[in-house]
Amino acid sequence: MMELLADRASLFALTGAALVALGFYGFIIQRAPIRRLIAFNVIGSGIFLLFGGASYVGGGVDPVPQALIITGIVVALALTAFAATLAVRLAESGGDDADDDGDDDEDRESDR
Amino acid sequence: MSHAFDLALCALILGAAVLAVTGRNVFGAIVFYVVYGVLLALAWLILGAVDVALAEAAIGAGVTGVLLIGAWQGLADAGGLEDEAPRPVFLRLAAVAGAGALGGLIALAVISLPGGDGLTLAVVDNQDRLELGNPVNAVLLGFRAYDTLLETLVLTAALAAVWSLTRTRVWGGVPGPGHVTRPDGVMASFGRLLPPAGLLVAVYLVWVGADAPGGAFQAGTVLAAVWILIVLSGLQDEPRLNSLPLRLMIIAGPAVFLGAGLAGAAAGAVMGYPDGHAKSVILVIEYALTLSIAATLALLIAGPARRAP
Amino acid sequence: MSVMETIIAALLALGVFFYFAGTIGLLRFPDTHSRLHALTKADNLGLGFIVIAAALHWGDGWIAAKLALVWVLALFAAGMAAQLVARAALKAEGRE
Amino acid sequence: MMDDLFMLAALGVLLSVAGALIRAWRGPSRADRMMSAQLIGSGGVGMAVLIAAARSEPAMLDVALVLALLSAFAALAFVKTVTPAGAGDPEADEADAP
Repeated sequence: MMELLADRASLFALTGAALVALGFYGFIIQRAPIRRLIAFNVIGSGIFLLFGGASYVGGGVDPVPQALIITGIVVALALTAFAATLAVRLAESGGDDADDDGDDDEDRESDR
Repeated sequence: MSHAFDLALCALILGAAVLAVTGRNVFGAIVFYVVYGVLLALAWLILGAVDVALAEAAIGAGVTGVLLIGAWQGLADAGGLEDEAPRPVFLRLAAVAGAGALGGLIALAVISLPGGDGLTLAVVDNQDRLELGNPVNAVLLGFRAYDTLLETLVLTAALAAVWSLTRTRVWGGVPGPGHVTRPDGVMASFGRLLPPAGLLVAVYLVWVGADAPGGAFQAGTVLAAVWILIVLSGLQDEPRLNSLPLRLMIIAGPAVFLGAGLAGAAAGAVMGYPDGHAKSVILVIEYALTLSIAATLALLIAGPARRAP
Repeated sequence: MSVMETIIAALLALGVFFYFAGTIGLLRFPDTHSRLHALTKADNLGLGFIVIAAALHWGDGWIAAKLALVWVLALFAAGMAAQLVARAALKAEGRE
Repeated sequence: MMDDLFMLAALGVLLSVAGALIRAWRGPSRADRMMSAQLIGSGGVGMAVLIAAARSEPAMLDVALVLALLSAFAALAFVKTVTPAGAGDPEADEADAP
């Protein structure tokens, strides 16, 4: 175990594995849409880190995984934006399609 | 010393992720997620993957925060922010067990991975044929250009999906709440000061991208961030979504990309670059992609139209 | 250790010291506005010393210019954020 | 020798960032959490500069540049949440609003 943590490649890959597990847990347990989005993104970035750590040799990461990870980061952002829009529209309609003016509501939840 | 930093960074990344996933307060979770993005960018820097670090810095630490805070606002206004009903104990236990098993399996797979040189040599040996000094961009726009073409189409499709959630009576209208700020205030001044610097950085990133870390995705994200900043600071409202120039800007990148691929048929290979002119074609594609990615990302963050055109 | 290395080491130590000062202020000060005050002074100075140390390490004009741009951008961002977060905190307190 | 020195400084900044996480966790107000994020963003810029210097890799400074450029974005989005519909300016008086 110790020599695995002493090696940079497997240290980051194992961190990635732990992030995937953590995100998976959050995705199952959480109900609030924003928390689920965050958990889902943690899974994604965990996979990226796993991928990057696994392909780390000597001075750097293999360029092919790097290109795939960049693609993945941008796609993850696009889908997060879609999911966030979906969640907001769902909350606005509140299951009642007739309520078309939900966005004029100025109530805000306090933080504490 | 370097190793101590690696260990501390990984521990902090995990800590920030734990707080982002399980923290009690939703706004706090967003803050931790932004922090997590900054730390991940540093992790990529440590791994020597500067291109990925740039993308993560621009997206994870910059744009995602604005996106999530916007969603937080929308959900708070609609009263759908929090669902406090706790999960039953057996589900929590099952989730812990499942997550533990998943993480353990992946860790086991990582440990048993055979070593190897990967594809680095194959890329470095062949990137001269594209006349690109940056191996990552040689993969993105050369060897795996199909992936990148399809990715830009995924971005466009995601934008179409977001727009499909528009209320019928405001279709083609203006997204966002219509930001108004004090004209001589700090926010408006910031909106005037930062965009020139952001523009400079974006042009620089796409310019050096051929030979050094940078490129269309990183530059496009920085441009999108500049766009969002101008809107947030109330200097310029979002455009109407049914405007033709805007739609053309969104599809310019994929269209030029696809056009270059089809034009390759004339030079001998469909979806291939003409020998000897690969770099000039790639640069044209890259500039068009930068604009399209910037517009698409900025509009994805802005969401569907909310005011009539 | 050459003279230059000693200077760089001293600058780095100062930089880290100011980051710690910012964190301690953030943790120890009693209310939002005084915490803001501790934070914005400290982290700008900390980054400033680190940037000077890095510029001396490279000893290259263009790199020094880029480092200066990094610091100026961070200063702008921190200054603006401090002012606006303070206003937002005041407003939030008024509403609650 | 010099690279160890830069990484030591980076470790120091990382520890101070860890301290700021405690404030982000405790809050109590949203402004406190946002300030911590701001300090961590600034620490991230500093660490990026330090890692670039330790490796003597100028291209890595671009990451510091992007982080510095975008470090205030989340803060900007945050301060708007105290105004109606997140559309205003906390500096504007209520009377100024249209």
